[in-house]
Amino acid sequence: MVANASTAARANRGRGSVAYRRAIPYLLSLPALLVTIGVLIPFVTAVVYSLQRYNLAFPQGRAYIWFDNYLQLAMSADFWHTVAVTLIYTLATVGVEMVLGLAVALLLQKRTVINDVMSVALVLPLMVAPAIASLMWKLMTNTQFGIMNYLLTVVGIQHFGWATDPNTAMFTVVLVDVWVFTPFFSILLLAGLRGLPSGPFEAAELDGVPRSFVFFRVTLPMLMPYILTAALFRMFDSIQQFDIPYAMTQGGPGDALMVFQVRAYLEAFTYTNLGKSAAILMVLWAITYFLSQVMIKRWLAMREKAHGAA
Amino acid sequence: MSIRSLLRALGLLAVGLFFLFPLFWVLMMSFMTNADILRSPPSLIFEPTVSNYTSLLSGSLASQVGTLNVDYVQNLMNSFILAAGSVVLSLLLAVPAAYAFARFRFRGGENMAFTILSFKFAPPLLVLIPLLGYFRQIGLTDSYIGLIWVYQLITLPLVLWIVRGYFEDISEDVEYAYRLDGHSWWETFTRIALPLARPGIASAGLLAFIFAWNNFIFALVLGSSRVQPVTVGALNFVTASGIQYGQIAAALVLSILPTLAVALYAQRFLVQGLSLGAVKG
Amino acid sequence: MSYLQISNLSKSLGRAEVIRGLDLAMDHGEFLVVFGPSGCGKTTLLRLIAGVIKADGGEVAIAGESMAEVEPEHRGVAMAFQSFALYPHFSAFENIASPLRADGLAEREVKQRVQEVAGMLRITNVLDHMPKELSNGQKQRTSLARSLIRRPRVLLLDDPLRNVDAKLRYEMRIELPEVLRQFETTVLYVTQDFKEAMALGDRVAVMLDGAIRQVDRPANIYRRPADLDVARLFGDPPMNLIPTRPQRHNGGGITVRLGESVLDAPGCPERLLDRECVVGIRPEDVHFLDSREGDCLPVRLEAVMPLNVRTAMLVTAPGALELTSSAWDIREARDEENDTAVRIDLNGAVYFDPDSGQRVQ
Amino acid sequence: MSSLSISNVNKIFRSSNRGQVHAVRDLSMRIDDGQIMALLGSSGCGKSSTLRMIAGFESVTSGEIRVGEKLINRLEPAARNVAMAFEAYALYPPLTVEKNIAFALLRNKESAAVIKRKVAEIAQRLEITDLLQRYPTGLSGGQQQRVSLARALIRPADLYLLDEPMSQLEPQLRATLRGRIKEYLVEHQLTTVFVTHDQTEAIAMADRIAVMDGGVLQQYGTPRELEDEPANLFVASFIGEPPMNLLAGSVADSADGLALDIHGEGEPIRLHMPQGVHSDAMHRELATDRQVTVGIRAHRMLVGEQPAGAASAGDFVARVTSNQWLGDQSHIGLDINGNRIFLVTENPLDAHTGDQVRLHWPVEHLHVFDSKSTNALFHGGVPRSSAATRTPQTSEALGA
Repeated sequence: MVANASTAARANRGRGSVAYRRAIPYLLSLPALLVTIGVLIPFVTAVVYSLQRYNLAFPQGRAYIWFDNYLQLAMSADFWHTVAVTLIYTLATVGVEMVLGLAVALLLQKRTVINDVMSVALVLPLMVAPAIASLMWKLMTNTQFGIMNYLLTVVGIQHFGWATDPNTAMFTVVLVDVWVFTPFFSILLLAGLRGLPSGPFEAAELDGVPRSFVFFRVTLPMLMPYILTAALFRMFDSIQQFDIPYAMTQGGPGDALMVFQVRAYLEAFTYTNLGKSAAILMVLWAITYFLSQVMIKRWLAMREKAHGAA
Repeated sequence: MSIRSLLRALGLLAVGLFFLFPLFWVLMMSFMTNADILRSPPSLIFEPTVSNYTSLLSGSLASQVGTLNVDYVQNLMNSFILAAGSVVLSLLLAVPAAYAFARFRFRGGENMAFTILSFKFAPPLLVLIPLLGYFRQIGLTDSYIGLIWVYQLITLPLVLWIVRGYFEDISEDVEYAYRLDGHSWWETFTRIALPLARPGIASAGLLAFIFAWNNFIFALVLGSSRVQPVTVGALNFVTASGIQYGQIAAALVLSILPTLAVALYAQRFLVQGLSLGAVKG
Repeated sequence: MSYLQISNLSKSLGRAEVIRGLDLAMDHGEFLVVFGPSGCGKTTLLRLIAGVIKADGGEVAIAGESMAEVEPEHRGVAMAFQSFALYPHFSAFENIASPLRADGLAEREVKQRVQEVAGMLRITNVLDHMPKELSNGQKQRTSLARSLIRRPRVLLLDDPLRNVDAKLRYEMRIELPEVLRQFETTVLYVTQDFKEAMALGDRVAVMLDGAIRQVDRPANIYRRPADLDVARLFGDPPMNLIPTRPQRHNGGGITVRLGESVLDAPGCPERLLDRECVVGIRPEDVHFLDSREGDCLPVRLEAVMPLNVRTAMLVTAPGALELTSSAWDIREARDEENDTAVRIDLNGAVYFDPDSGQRVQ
Repeated sequence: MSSLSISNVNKIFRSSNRGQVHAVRDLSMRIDDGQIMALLGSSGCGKSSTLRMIAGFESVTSGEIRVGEKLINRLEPAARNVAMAFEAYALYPPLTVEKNIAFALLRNKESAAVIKRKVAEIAQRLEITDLLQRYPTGLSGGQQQRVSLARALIRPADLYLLDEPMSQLEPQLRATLRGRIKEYLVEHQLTTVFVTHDQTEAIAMADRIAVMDGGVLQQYGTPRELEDEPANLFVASFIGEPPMNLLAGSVADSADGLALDIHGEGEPIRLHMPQGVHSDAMHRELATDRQVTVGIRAHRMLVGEQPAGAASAGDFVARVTSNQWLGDQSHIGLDINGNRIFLVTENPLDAHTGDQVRLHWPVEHLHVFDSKSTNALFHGGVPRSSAATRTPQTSEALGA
């Protein structure tokens, strides 16, 4: 029997038109795209706002002033203050979290009962909403009854103003950011450390190579992709951070914590100056878009390298 | 006990205290009366009381300024509806799309994936402020649908990212075999790819739920007080004058309990999702 | 008209050109083995025939009908994967029954046919197990049962014995042809092990760098490889390939200089006289001797390499001539001191053009 | 260089989910200075755990490991003066191949010129000279493994441990490189222990082979001893390709001496053991009618007319089930009363499926095992030495 009934029957059950088969991937991904494409409309609107003098308080004054908003920003000291504050915030948080995260990962690398329990417990701060974390730390650093002040007095530091004092406000919000997001680093780096092949380290141990040499010449270079990935991710978040500074002091005291998004929020909702707010946001978007280009291109290259070879 | 292991123990202690003490302290405060809180020096010995929780849940809070009506339970419900709603929508939309990007090398694929992913990195306010205008015109500010749709900006790229990585880890041979058995590509997707990717979909869903629950700025800008989640609710609650500190602590505890529970329950999925999402890209 | 016709097939994955203008034809019911080193594109070829990936150029035709626009599930082609590719969340029974489920057969008939094919492959006792509970041998047989149950027009086997332990591999080499004979299907079997190719194939196609170098009966390929690459690949230990220049002295037969000794070369084609060429001598044609009497080539023993029944000897003859000799079942251990020699039999020798690498008739 | 002796070593892994795993059971063996030993067995037989215990990456639950006279159980890996080539190639990605190989020498502060010469020599032998300036990540599996081997062999050490040293090498290279590596080890008199699952590699490289299964040492001896006098059914079927033919049978008394019946479908096949060939020991051992397993290797059976002189235990007819010519040998499947056996001959056999062939089983190549204890009883008519290998070997019996 050359080809029995079932194979012959199936052979001509209709091929399914060619067009239908090529359309499958588009059919599968179109719904997701349609939903997210919808976001383009407000995006374009924001671009339009940034080119207009548009203040809800003087609706009749609304007109296209093209790049005046941007020029005014360039000349305004407040804007550069915002850039400075955001830069300090970003570099401080990402820097501290990278070092602390690596230290925690190294501490927890060996598989012991304590380490396993700790690596579960250390995920918890990351699960707390940044806004809620701010409110928690606000309670704890309350000058009147906060536990933190009490601990400081024990150590001998009196009258530490925390978020109420312009000099220490930045320290406080960075502390909250570090508290919430360091676990993000330690989880990734722990996964990285445990993913490294054990061979080189056993060989080094056998060759009697000093620990520090192994760490700097072998472990760190092999961990670099994980560190860079996590750092880029965190940089995105910190540069656009809003929840922590806003929930803590709404950008205060004075304009000590006036990061990009908080200023844009206040421009739009307190001073109802939508034009200026949109301009500020466009500048921030330009920075993040540039960063996202770098990051995603590096990823696609890395993944291509991993999946490239058939 | 060599020096190295002593240092290691001290390090563990310091790290443990720094990350866990705040959670412990706020939990303690939530069972303290105002008097206990204001006592200085603050001490751990106190007569625990559940009054903060009962008054919070009953909705009427006794404070120096008389009873304040704050519907915190409604905020908790809103958080749940918004988070769960946006996760379900994201899974329905992103999982098939992730399969398309993972399995079909089609021209549009790469840059379509790229456009969706880049939305994740746009500053939220840039989109929210103009949206507020449109939402007011079509009356979406007072509804869950509007917010759930906007939340897709957070949850959809996340699910897409993680689930795509997971689909790529499934060996293509298994799917080829099922096709060669005579099943259509749809049957292969539903009966082979999806069941095998279930752990990946679970971790993506959990992570999306947590990110949605913890979001603050979306609802702050677009949501009316009726639909505001617990993050915005907590801020208003704290800034309302005259509220007892114990009650604030209780509100904070209630707002983080669900995500902590999820973390402890599905820790393995979470870590998997996070490391897969970030590292694999 | 051949049953499976592959003409000028080409496919590149990423930037690498994996299949380069490949041609292959098979008659109905034939058992053809494609032999090639890892990375020569064998698995990609199978996937192109199965239709799970699309070719860049060229065409695959089954029973005279082009498969260009035919989806895998409509081609009547089945494949057993080297990685077994069993459905981890289905029992062995369901794995095997999957093709019949696709045809929508009644449960009674599904059960009967699964029992039948499982009986043939002696895995009826593990049908209710999940794949991870099966041994490699059982996984391999389940994968085979799945691909055989729907009586495919063409059966593709991707190195099925690779992940199976040695003992079972020998048994399967005998059993597989017997089982397949009962299905009258056309089989394309891919492997990296030339012994399997010779044992199983009615015909063998040697594949290298994405193209077919030679298609012939296994014994012919072994005796008369088409080019230097096939000669190096097809045989363990590999064929001795020695550059030389055939001469003819005062009207006698053609002779060849190997190292410092001159030997008669009866099979050497006239065309190669006084020209550089490479002579190919199978190690079993280099007979290993214990003593140095008679016409033989004294050699120094470099290394002894036991290969199950045979033993290969690496020897060097005067003039830095390195040779591999293969002896049948050497009893006593050899050591370097005692004097050893070899007698080279050039009757079966083959000659290659050093530039094109092609064998000269 | 120095000898290595392992006495009554056990390894028990305590893992939370799987409870206790007794990976190595009461292992005792010894190799002299400059000898090469292979730990041979399939995955999970305890060979890697043994190697890692010698290197110091796994603790020894009980028993002693000595290099020369020095007890090394408790020493840190670095203090054992042991060099190791890893299966998952433990190269330092940030360093070039040359620096990787020279790594250990840097520690002993040898002069740069000496180091360069040594690296060049080992690189030439392992055909990796052109890879010296490249980085490990860009190399193929086979190349990485050769670099890892070079790095271990170049280092002066008391003992060299190689973990599956050839598993990734390209097939064509494997035969020649095996010869070269053995040459290097013998030339420098390096005491070496290597782990492999490939019996051909063990037979080709090792002076002594330890066959392991389920953590237990099945047999420890030279390749010749393993092939001709396998200690039990496991070793008999594990060593030799194709595996030894093993047929269930039983003992029966017959008029002129002893006979073994091979069971199968229909009439059992009777093998006659001529009285003269066997000592009375075999008679005594076998006469108690025990179930035995009769073994004969595939290339030991003779086909066609019975050659004069070779005392034949049996002379009977078999049906051909398959006949495959492999270029330098032919593999023939046979059926004798329902039992499937394998025949290997040097020249092609002109017989087709279904034909009958005459078979002779020379007594000198016959192996008889006790089916119950699986221990060997007789090899070619000579009783297996009484010290059954199941029980741990006493120290004197080692490597005498």
